[in-house]
Amino acid sequence: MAEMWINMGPQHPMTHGLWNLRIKVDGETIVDAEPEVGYLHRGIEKICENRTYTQVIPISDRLCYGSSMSWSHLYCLTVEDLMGIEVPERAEYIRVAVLEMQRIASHLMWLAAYAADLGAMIGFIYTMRDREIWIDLLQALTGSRITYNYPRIGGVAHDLPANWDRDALRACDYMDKKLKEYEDLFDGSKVFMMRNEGVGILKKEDALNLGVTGPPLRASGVKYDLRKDQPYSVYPEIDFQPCYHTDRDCYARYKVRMDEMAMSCHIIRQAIKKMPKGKWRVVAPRNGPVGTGLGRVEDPRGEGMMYLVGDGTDRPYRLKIRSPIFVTVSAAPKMLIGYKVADVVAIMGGLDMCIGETDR
Amino acid sequence: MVARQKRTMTGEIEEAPRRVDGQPEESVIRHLLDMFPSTLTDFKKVRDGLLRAKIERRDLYKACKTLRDILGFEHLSMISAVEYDDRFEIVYHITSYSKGLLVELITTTPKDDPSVDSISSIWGGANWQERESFDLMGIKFNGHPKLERILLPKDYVYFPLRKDFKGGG
Amino acid sequence: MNLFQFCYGLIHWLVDLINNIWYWLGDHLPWWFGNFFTDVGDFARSHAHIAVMAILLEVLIIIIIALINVLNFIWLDRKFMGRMFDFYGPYYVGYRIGGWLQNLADGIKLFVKEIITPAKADRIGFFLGPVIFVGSSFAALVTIPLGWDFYIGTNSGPTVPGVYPGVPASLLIAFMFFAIAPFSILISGWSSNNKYTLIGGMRSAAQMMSYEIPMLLCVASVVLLAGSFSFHGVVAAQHDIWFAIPLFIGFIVFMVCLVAEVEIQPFDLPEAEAELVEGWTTEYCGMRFGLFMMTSYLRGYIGGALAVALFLGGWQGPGFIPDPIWFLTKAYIVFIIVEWMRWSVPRVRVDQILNIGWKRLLPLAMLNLLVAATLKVWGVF
Amino acid sequence: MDLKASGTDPSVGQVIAFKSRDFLKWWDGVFEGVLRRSPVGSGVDLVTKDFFNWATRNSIYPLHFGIMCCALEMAVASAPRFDAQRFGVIYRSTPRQCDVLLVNGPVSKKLKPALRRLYDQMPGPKWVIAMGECAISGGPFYNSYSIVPGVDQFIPVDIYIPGCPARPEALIDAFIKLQKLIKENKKGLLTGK
Repeated sequence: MAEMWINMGPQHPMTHGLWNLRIKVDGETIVDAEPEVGYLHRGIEKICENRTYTQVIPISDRLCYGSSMSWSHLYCLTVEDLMGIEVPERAEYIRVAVLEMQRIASHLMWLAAYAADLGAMIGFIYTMRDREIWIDLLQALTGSRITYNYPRIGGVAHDLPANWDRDALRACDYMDKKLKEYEDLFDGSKVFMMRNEGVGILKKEDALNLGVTGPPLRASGVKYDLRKDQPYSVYPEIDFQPCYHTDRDCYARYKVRMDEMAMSCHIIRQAIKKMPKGKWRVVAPRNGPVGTGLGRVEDPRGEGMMYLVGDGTDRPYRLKIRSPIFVTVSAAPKMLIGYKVADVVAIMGGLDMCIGETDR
Repeated sequence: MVARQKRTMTGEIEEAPRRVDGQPEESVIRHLLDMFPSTLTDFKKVRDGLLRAKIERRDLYKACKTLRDILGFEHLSMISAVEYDDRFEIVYHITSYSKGLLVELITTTPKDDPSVDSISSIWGGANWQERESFDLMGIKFNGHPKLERILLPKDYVYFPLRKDFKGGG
Repeated sequence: MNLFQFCYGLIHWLVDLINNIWYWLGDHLPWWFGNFFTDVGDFARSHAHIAVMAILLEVLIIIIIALINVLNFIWLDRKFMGRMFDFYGPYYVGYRIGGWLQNLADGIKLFVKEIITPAKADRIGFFLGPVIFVGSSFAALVTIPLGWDFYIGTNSGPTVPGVYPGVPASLLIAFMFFAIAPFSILISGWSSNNKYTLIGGMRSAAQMMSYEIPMLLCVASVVLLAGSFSFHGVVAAQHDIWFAIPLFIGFIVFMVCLVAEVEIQPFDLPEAEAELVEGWTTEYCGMRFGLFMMTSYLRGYIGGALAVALFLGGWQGPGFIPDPIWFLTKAYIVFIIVEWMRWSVPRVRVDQILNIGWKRLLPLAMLNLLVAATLKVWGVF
Repeated sequence: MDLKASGTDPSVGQVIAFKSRDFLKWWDGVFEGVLRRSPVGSGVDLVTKDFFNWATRNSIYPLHFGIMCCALEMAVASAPRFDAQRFGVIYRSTPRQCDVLLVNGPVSKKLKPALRRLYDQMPGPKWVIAMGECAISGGPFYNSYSIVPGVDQFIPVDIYIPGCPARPEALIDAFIKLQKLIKENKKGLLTGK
């Protein structure tokens, strides 16, 4: 068969969102690849310039539908950096607990999509079932299932509801049990291992050069976690280890995320236990100063960054958002070339695409 | 980030082991100032782990090459283009994993000639970010392998993030 | 009384009933007109006419049973999947009978839908694909007997020792028709003029090539032990012990090959949903797609029936249960096990499936054949 | 015959195909269309109308097409907790086998032609559900430079689900509303009445 280009997207079960992967195949082997994004470009950076600082928070929620909490948190972090606001300690702990919950929910969402991609429908169903527990907790806290609008500039919107911490601890215990079950379900499956091991190898040098961050970077053997190495919020006071793996393939990415889920449960327990009493919010000024602010967090998908320029009014002058997946997906050809068409789903699924933040 | 600085100074936080020399910022500053004495200005340590410097655009490529090859900054985090009344600023956030540092390099271009050298041959991760800056802000990156629109349709004619574009938001 | 005798008797009774009219007309009309009706009656009473009609009736009965089974299978599949997945499966359509009407609704809806032929498709191939697929599957179906007396055949008299009733060499015919379907998949995949369907068709051809051989080797071992190419002979040879027990390796290999042949989950590469949108059915819509869907389950039914007949003792069981019911029960159990595998295992890759076929299953099938030959030489069977 | 108009040398296959189409046209004019317009057609419709309508409304296949936040809720709706499969809702990946186009997010100007094409590829009868504020009116991005404010600008929409994002219950409710809609607009297959 001669070489031919195949368009996978914008509507394709592999994409989990709106993007287009053009692959050139020789028979079943990929010889060239070219991702194409932008189908969900909403101009969020322009919209933010015409909103006040507070009004941007709901918009930043809609940046990434997989983990909206971490993006609104990142935005609040950036504005606090610009304004020089000190956040009450209780708010920081609440934020950490909630962020880790969001991370678990996001990784479960990823696992569901990944399992469905590989054909194991049962993985999709079980992970979606357990994701509901975390969604319920977040819903009890914020009243919404996906876009929470919970962090505020200078704290969080409101205090924890009654018995929420008890439920969160119970959910952690439940999750520990379920993680073992997933391990049996996936690691114990010969076919799953066949599909993952040795597929989509991304060398350490390539990963560094191409700007890959987050779990794919840590799966390539770089032990770098912003929560540990450039700590923000109260992460320095919490005992945890960044999860990494040296196999560099799809299985390593899967394993890193599984370990991160267990680690997140660990962090939630600590955050809830260490949470002090007190205020959960300070009132932020309406107008920001002239200057720049920089926020940097470890999103579930990688390094999320925001660069904010204030001009003294109540609106951001310029808000630049660094999306981890936008950079990571540009490294896709490096991983795809030389593998089979069927490996596209494993490799691209292993990156955890979230088009909302990619296209902005 | 007042709060965070205070906490790191008073709390019983262990410093990351790779930061034992205490002054990785100083060595970076010294090295860069030695290399580019005239074009590198306004060097400033904003807070622990964050440096800021301005560099003229003719030395940008060389400075980036120095940062990666000699000083060990492996990762280009972000390229942001900001439009001011009289100039464009292109801000490069460059990370060193081994030193735990973040350098903010700011390059200025005049309004009528928004172009800088492309650094996508140094960091492959810069490729798409430069395309994005070209797409939304209209900055031209000289020597970029494929400088065309990425987020917007190919036949779009405006640069929407410029301030004179009133098209929405 | 076997199925043919039953059909023959039924047709005979019907013909006699209607012949009353012809003969009455022949008696009461003038001869130049009435003789015609008498001739019609005589022709209708002739053995040739009744036998042909009886065979057609047999085919109709077998196909109706198969279609009811397909509806049951789809329902069972979805219900079983639902229970595995912590939900109900189809529930509200046909509420009283556990959502059984859902498949009927799906089928009727697909019947009502518009049928589109893509502008650049090869029209003849696009049309012939479903026809060959459905036709060959039904042709394979009608050779499989559901019981000692429940089959399509004509030899109604006492059988000669050593000659079994039913279609001669029915085993070979069944496998021949069963193996045609991948060609129709290739035809429809190519003529849809779509890259996904093309890849799906190619995969299907490759898969068939590599799995047909071990499967037929297993069948050969069964045939060797039974000494007959007829389903009746194979089942009769399992009177003492099921072939699944001495030929355990062969049974496993056969089941794996069967799953690959009917394209069920771990080996459903031609319609791999994640990478090839819907595989080779991507461009098909309306009832053509419905036929594909129905026939793929029908092939599941055929596969279960083949496994039961070849390895699991066919219809032999406790005497008080009628043969067909016993046979179908076993086929259902085989199908459920296949579905169980389907919903819990990820999909393998195309190079891996070929590896499994050529490097694992083929040697195992050879080994199995060796075992069968040894047993035969020792005189165990 | 438009064989010459196509410009290429017609193969045997094409000739037969064109002939079969012409035959169908002739058959329609001579027999089928006559029957359809006669009382026979309306009689058949009267008998089968309810049956076909029952089947159509009880078997809804939406297109597996995720755009933004609501796509997650679409996935959750088919997961155990909300379980849209009870109503016979199965997601198909190709537009050729779908009845419902579920637009669950903002439609950018880059996506607009692709979405319109997806809609055109679906066989009739087909329906469109606009899920979430973004699909209804553009939502929080209504005045953005790259968003089409509402999918009904270029595709006819049957059901609107408000919510940002709409909850899975709302999606299931929309399917039930769609069933009611189909039941109300009962049409015969032959006469179209």
